[in-house]
Amino acid sequence: MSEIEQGGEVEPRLGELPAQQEMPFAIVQGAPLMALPQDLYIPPDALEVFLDSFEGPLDLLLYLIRRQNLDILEIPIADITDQYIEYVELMKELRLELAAEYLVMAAMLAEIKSRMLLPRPAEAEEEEDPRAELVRRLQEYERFKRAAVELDELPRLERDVFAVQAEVPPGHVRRLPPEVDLREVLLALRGVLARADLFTSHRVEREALSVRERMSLVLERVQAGGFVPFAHLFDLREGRAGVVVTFLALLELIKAASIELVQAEPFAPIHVRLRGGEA
Amino acid sequence: MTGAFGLKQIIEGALLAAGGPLTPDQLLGLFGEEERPDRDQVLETLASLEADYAERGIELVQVAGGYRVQVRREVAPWVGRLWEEKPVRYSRALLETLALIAYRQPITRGEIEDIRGVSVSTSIVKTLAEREWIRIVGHRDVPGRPALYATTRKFLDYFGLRSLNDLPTLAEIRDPELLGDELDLGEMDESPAQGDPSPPVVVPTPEAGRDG
Amino acid sequence: MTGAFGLKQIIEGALLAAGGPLTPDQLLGLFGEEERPDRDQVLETLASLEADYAERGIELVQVAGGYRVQVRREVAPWVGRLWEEKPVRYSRALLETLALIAYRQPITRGEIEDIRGVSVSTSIVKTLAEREWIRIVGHRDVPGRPALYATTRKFLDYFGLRSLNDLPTLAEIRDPELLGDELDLGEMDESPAQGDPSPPVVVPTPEAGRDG
Repeated sequence: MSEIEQGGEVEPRLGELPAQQEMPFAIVQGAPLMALPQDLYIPPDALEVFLDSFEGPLDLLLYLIRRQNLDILEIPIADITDQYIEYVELMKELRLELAAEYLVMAAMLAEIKSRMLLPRPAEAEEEEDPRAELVRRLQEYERFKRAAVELDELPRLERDVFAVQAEVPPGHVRRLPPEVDLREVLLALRGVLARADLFTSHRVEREALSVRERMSLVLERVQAGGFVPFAHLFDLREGRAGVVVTFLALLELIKAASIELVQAEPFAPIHVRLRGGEA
Repeated sequence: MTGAFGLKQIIEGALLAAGGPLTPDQLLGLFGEEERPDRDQVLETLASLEADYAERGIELVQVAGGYRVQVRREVAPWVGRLWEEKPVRYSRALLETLALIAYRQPITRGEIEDIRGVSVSTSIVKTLAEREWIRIVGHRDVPGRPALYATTRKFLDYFGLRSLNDLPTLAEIRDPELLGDELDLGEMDESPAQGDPSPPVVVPTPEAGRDG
Repeated sequence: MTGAFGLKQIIEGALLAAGGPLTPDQLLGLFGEEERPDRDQVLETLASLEADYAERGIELVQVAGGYRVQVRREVAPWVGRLWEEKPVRYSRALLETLALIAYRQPITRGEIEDIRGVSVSTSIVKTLAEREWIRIVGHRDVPGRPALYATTRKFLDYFGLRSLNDLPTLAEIRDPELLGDELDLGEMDESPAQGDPSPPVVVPTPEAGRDG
């Protein structure tokens, strides 16, 4: 029971708001106000802050019940309903943004109130108390309201405790290379394509990548140095298509001035070598 | 191992450098096969470090993600001044939403609203997701297929919890029907003794399992 | 100050939480005026901490920016393994460079820069070469003899390609239908419709057993 009381106590996290037992209705300039003001002037903003601090109709109802130290199981529904409606009217007057849920609750309270007034048929002892559903909801809400307060009180990082972070001397952190998805590479290329106009020509669009690949292979072969017989660059097992690819690659490389063809004399074997390279 | 510096120094160095919790397995993984201590030795070392820290500005705690060295609560008021910004204060609405997700997971937004009696703002759900305290673990198979929210390991680590079972016990619900008939309490479907005895546990999905 | 926890604990906590060096002045700044120690006390405390750490996995060192706690060199080789499991993602610049080498090989660094419109850092080329995804296949016969880069067999193997011809054409890459609009990193989002296609994975077992 005291547990639940505390739930109410911590309630609005604004220091000057109602606490315990005889909860003041509000605190105005340091002085607690114990009852709804009739003719007293209250600074509207103080009242607004107070009324605005309710998390909804259930929260407001709980406040009304706890304020009077009532047992949640024995709510004097008529009184509470009247008080609730007074508050809701007040909120309306102050033009607070009033969630529709407040009005739904007002209607529900009025209905319970009228059902309570009806005489209970003698035999129907097992009929549920009209307040039962409301009581269940209030308790259910209150336990989580309380749980939220307790959660907030748990020692947490960045407020109550802090992570430590000692540095490691340089040279000792070896990082594994990340995994890369081909899609990421292609998306990066799309980004380049959007920026560069180099690729706009249709020739490049249609260019077979196999030629590019072969250019690299040929370059690598001739890089070893010296002359490579022209014929050795062709692998006849690849068939006609493969031969064409190699031939196109050679033409591209010659055009790019990467390699040159050398022939000692007419009809002698042709050799390929790296341009400008004794490398 | 390396002269005066051995298992204890390596584990201490790792815990202090990691910037987050480490599991015993992660600690074991720091050693090559031929030098690897056994698990019990690691646990003993952890206990020994915990004792060493009793009078220091730091402490060793166990959270969901493993063992973590953290600056003690007792000195936090001073240490916190290192940073200009004050720690964030979360609204009641956010904390109540988080509490409902923690205790009632997996739960939909509509179910949270039913209990709180007011709507849950999108910005709250967004904040909780951005902090990686909650995540969507599925969808309820009803019209609209609302998302089901659950808390993450990061949530547990952040609040210094080893598991959801470490959460404070929920207050009990009293049934007006059973007032004055306390012997009957056992029949209530909400076990009154511990509130929610075992909140459902959500098996971490691959991306959630290895965040830290 | 707070019981058993005093100046030393606060300074230790601050040094370990700061994530970088702290000057004596910064340490003095943690205290309110009425409780502030004098500078000599702070320096004495630092000396005392340094002595405390003599046989620990960490040490207190003085660097240009002040005092810093770091993992001892002697245990750093083990502690450094902590990060082996958490690789950092590659930059967009690196992926673009790789894509251009794949599609325009053999290509020089200058040519890549011309297309990308920005310079290609040496570290990108180095990273790709270390991964053995690219290699130098020759040099362009122009002043400076710039290296010509091409992709490797390893590159093809890594991405599951039999040959470069398996790569989509440029026209296909431009087509938003084929690749989708942007990277979907599977992050948590709120949209219930496509947020998480997998069914809820809620298993009612106690969490205790699974700490990773």
